[in-house]
Amino acid sequence: MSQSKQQVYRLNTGGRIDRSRTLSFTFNGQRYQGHPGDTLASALLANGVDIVNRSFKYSRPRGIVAAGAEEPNAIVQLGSSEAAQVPNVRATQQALYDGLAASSTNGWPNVQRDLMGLFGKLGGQFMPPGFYYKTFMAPASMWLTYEKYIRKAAGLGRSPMEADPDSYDHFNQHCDVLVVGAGAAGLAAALAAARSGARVIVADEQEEMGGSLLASRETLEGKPADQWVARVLDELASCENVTLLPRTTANGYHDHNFVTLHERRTEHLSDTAPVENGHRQVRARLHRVRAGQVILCTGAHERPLVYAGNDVPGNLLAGAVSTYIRRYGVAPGRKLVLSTSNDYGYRAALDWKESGCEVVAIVDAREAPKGDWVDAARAQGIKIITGSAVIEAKGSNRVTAARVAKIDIEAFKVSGPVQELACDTIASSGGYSPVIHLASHTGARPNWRDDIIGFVPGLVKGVQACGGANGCYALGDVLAEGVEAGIKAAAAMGHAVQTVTLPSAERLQQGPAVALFQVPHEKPTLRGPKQFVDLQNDVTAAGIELATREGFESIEHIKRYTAMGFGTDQGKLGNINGMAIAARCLGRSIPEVGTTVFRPNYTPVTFGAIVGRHCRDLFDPERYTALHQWHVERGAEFEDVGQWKRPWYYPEKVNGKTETMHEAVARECLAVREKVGILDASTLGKIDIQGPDAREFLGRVYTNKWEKLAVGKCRYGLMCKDDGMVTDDGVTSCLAENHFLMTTTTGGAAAILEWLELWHQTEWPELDVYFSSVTDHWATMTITGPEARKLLAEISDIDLDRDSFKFMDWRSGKVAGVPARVFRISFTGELTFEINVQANYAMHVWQTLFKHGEKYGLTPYGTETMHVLRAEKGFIIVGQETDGSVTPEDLGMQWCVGYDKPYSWIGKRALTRSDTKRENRKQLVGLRPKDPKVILEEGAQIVLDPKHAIPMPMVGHVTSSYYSPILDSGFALAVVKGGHQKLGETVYLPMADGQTHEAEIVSTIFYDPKGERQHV
Amino acid sequence: MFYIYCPYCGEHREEEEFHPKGQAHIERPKEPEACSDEEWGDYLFFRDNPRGVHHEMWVHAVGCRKFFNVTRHTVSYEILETYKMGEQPSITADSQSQAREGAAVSQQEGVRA
Amino acid sequence: MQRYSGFGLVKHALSHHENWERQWRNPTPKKQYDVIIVGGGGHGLATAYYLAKEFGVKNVAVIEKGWLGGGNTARNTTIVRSNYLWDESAALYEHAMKLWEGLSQDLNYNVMFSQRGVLNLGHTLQDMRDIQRRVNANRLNGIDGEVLDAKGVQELVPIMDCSKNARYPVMGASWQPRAGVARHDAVAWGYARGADAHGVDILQQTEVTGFKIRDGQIYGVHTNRGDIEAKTVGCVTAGNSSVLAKMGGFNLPLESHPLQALVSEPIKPILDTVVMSNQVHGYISQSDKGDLVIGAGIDGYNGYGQRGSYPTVEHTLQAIVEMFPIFSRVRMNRQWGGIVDTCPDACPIISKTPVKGLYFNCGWGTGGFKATPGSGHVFAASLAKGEMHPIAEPFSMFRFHSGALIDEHGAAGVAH
Amino acid sequence: MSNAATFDTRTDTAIPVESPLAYSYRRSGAPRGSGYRLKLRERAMQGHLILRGGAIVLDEAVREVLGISLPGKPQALVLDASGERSIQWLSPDEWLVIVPGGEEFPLETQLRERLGDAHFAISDVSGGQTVLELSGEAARELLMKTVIYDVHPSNFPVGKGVTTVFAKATTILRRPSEERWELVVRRSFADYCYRWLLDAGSEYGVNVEQ
Repeated sequence: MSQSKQQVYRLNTGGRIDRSRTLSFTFNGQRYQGHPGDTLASALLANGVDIVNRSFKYSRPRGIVAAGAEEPNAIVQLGSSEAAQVPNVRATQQALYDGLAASSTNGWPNVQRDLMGLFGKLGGQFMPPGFYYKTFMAPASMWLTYEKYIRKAAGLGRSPMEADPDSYDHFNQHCDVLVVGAGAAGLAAALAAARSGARVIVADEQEEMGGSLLASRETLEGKPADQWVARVLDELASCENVTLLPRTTANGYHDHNFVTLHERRTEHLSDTAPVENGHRQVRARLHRVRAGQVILCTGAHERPLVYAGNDVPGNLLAGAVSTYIRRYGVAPGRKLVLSTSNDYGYRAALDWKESGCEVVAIVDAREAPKGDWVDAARAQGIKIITGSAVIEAKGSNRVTAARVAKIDIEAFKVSGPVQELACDTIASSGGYSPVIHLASHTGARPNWRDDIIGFVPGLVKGVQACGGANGCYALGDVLAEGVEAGIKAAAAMGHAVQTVTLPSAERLQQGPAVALFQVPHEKPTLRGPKQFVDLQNDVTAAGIELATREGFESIEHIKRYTAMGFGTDQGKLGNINGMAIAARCLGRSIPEVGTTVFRPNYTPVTFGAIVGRHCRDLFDPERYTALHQWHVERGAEFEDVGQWKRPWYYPEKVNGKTETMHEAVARECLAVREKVGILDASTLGKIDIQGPDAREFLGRVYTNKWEKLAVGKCRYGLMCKDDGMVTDDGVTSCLAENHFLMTTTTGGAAAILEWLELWHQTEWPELDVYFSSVTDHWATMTITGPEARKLLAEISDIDLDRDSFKFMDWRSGKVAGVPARVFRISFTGELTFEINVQANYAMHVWQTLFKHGEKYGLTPYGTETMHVLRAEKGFIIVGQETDGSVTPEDLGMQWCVGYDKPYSWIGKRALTRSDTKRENRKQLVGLRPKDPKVILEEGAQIVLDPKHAIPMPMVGHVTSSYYSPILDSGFALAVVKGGHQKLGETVYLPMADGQTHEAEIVSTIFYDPKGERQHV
Repeated sequence: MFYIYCPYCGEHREEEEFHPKGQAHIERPKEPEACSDEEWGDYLFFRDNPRGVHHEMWVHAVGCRKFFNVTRHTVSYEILETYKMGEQPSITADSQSQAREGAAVSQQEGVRA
Repeated sequence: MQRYSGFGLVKHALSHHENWERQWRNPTPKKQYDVIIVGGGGHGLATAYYLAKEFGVKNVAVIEKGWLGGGNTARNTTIVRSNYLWDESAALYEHAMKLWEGLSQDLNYNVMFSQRGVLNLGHTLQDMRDIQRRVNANRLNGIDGEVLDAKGVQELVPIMDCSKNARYPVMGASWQPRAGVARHDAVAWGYARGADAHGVDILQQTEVTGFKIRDGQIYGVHTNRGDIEAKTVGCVTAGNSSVLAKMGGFNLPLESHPLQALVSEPIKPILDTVVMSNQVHGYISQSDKGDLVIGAGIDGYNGYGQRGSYPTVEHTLQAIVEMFPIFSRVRMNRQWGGIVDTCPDACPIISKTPVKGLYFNCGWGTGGFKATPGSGHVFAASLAKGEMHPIAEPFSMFRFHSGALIDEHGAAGVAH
Repeated sequence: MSNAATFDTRTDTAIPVESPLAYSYRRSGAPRGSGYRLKLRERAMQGHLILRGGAIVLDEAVREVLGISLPGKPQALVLDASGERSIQWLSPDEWLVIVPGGEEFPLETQLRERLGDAHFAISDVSGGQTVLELSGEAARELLMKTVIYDVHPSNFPVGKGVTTVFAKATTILRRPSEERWELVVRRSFADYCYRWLLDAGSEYGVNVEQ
């Protein structure tokens, strides 16, 4: 198979890519080719693309460093159209697909010729950590201007400017055993657990399961390790009790073994989800997993060494070099120098050599390395320079040479002459850091282990870590740990385990590693060339040293002062090195300096995936009454009340013009006052209360008295909390001696039912009473106005005579042929019947009312008109006239307070506290604007002296204010300090437009003060 | 996210089915009128709010609608026990510190074990 | 104290940054101080700073059990505003706002107070009534602000969905131009450096394990580094206030709850203002680094674990994507939690206690950061004089006995 | 007979009724077709009663009147031989009875007579909720997207029913037979639930039987 010419670094053989197919993609507008099986990163490397980005602070050229989630540099913008843009995609985790379009996130005018880089070069030394705390302070007024330019320079990719065409969803998963990571440890654990019959989920973040075994030079049972992987995956896939989730990252470990898995279902196919069977696929799925047991097999991240110029493109992790060669068939250079502190790093040199490229030298920090891989390197004739390290990489856009010298780790100095080795690639290995992120999400502190030079996870109950995640690296041991963990987890869930025979792994001899983090340079750290610790955030060893000099001694301070670990890689590469450097500067040990805390997410998660289906039309339920269709067809505007959609008003077309709200409401109000209106009141909460102690219970939760309410009667009730503040109100009817129907406010329905249960279950279990919600069972239609009786009489068999069916009575009978309970209560002050029928009949009854109502001028009205009409009568709305700081007495509703009830009902005691009996409390009053044309603003503040300087003493505010069509004037309800004693006084309302309105304090009842109309 | 054993349903359920309702075992004074303002304020507002073992009330709101009590550690979030309304906890801060000395390990209700 | 300036920076660069001084000392505790502040967060450090600088009390120790600024100071979403409803809270937060406006210069430390404005959205008629009530009150209290309609909101934030298609369409907003964000860590560090320069001893890694009380009067504290004496002790320990109060032998009307926040990956500038919504329940701003900084609500249970439950994060992001559908493909980087001590009326406690000489400043709930300078200033004044500063007076813990609560729930129902 | 009011809210069949999904069908349609892996059907207009009381008080009466024994164990659902009538445990003192439409009032009356002065409560909620029946090979997956409760057969055998979270609403989820799941949803949330199920189920293909 001939190679595409551009793929200069592509090897002819090897790797898990399909060379028979070619994929075309663009990067920064340039067209390239790759193969199925490539990541974007491997394809870029194959094409010899050295610079993938510019660093954000110093604008230095940056290349690919790693091959996985720890990659700090190769952060790209993806997307071939505006809506498909994805910011900050890690090229090492993005599978290549045909047509992929990516670009660098920084660099101006482009990454190759970047002008900001010049600024970084010149200005770099003026930007130590925290420099912005020390500058840009003068003049104070300029900060927003300075900041504008700081903001422009920051940020990585960009947000799309169009709405997302894709959809996302959630799976609520439950399992006995969740295995995170399907490398050697994970597969072994999963196999053991699966054979026990336990419900197992295996999640792995990569395109293929198998982890490091997919590119390992080690064998299992004498065969390439990936053969074992394939066999195990076959078996797992055939188990009904096992769910395999590739391309799925465990991003958050939460309390009680709740784990979020982010499954990327289509991102390897295209930038928007493809359509299948006429349905656009789900782009990503979040699995919300509740696991009995969790096994973390998340492996380990290799630590780079920190040396001067370690950010120049061509510096890679040793393990990444191996991965690119063995898994992707790419040797990302020609001449390699390896700098290592341990045996594992040697594999990169061996792989490099075997791929046919030149290994210039292995530079080993140890004086006398020995082990099988060291021997293999020697046998291959590779030059090994011991007791030394690469102290500096030369080159600007690509490595040109490595400066190598003897070093004294203990004394932190270069101890021998420097030699310069020409090369284009430097691989480094400082050992491994177990991936402990998930385990620390719930606050478990990791533990430092000197023997492995790394932190291992601190674990809570129900979680195990094994393999690399547990600091165990020898393949045979890893497999054994995995099986053991799988058996233990399954057993904990009550599943007995079948035998699992482990494949035989090679036993390799390895020499001990040396703890090397920052490599000394000839110059002191503050004076030498930059040694990068956190590549994404441009944090250097000098920066950390400076921070410690300035008194930032805790690792959390150092992180925050330097921004180390705050990038999108969350310091996966740099944090341990940074801690080690801080420890060196402070003369402490690494565990003394402390660990940083990892937080979810392990890798970034698309907002959309977290949102799932809870967006657009499904963001929040819309609750409808049984009459919703009618309202829609009638052209109603709706008001959101809690989750309910309630008709707000019904604009009509008059002379071809649609009424404004003001016009519609005026018409609706007059219809009620003069003829008859109808309101869909179905949303009111309704609670069925039964039991011999129901009446006693009502007496305790309502402020007023209930002992004498007779069957067939209704009563208004007010509810307080035990702090004496009004919380709900409504009418409760006595259906039978032991049976009541309570109504609540629309918004309060659920809370009040829970409130009643709370008191019954916790304080008064001895009371025999039950509560059930019947809100949705009944549809409630309120017909109100002088013609209401005539209208109802036409379609009801109930005796509506004013003397037999009195105000505050209820009766049952038929309305429009449907069994109905009719309540003669009024929220408008007019003659009113509230018709309740089973909701399935509501539409029939409503339409029948209209059939008969036309001649009476039956007019549907919405919540706005309802509010005007009730305000004309001085009826309160809980939540509008009250705000949690208002007592029944403040409302002037002493008539609704049973001061002498035997039981100290909820709220009573609080009414006599020193503040609640204070005289000057804000009290509900009516306000009549001096100019009747003025409609005061709701929320307008009330003052007594409008000429007072700011701050002006305020004595209250307008709670409700409307134009009253029947009075042809504005009117308002308000709370005013000591208002009940101020009737007739004038108050002032200074407004934003400079006007000050005058109003007189009046009674809250503006219309029909004697209340005659509701009794007719 | 918690996994809470509802003592009435006899099962562990997801936290989303429950609502926390504050400190458990707060009793309304039997004779409110005999309380001073201070006593009444204490009942209404003042709470233990411990850092450690805490007894709190929850309601299985999307479920059996029953209120019940939970003994939970407010730092580790480990649920030590759940018990019905009207019952007393078997694990308290005192018993926990004694148990720790005796190296006893309590059962965690939050994780099926 | 080494003064900071652009010129100084150049000078230091030329000497390879080898001559920067420590920003604060690491002193050995003295046996006795005039005032001890327990808690080295923003509020505590601000208290110490103003005590030493403005009220002449220089023999002061700040005792911090961990690292300074490591609690909620380091974990909040940095919003600063003063448009509170009630006179009492408006006075307190506006007092803070005025101090914010000169803080960088006062401290010679750039706290990056960025007055990019805060929008509080209204989605229902009641929201709009509340907004009008609050803005009217603010205006008469001398606090800037205006009521915007949906069109006005759209003009300010073109990327927000202000259409009628939204589940809860935006009806309008309150807009406080002077409000904004600040750099949280810098606030703690700037106050620490300033306090230290005025002679305050900042004692990190020092944990108070008890109070020394005799005849109802405090005279010192026990710590893991020995006893330290002082006749005036101010506790400013946010989430841990109840634990400290217990040591003093009393309870507080507090519950400590987890409050979560999260950030996206850094993206190019796209959102200039701070946007908050009660109804859909989320708030968002963009940091100078490019992260979208997003606040979630508090979890309903008590928790000192500095983490909350996942559904809270889900609900918050649902709200954000509801308001900003274009952010669906932006990715969430990190989440974290703080411990907020919440009062039943959503207002703080700045108060004397049943123990003479022992003062508490706590109960800030979700709103503490924005008050930092004001809180520190009035608390310092109170500690110095032994009498509560008039702005602090209404925030006594004893209001929960009298019933004189200052209920900000209506105006501040969303965590922020 | 307890001192409570009873009220037959049904009337003759000539009067038109609208099920809770009536609006939803008009608004969102009712997809039909072949190749679907999900079947959705509203079982509307049944009789729903909430039964409150102690198990000991209610058990005998229920058995006598309804011919099924009151499930005493949490989460239990029992059906009569025809599968038309069921009782489900909702809480230690609360059960949901679902019977063919029209039977609920006679049933309530008989139970009240049988229970006499005992302390109990019966509430008719027939108009307030409806049953969505879900079947098809993808039913369980759809439920995993929808409810937070574990619907794996090992945890959710036939004869179980729970009250749990449905997206942002609540539901009573029951499994009356191997193939069928039932979601009891409140009337005012029914449209939301319906739209959710159509949306979440679209990748499997949904067939709505009206």
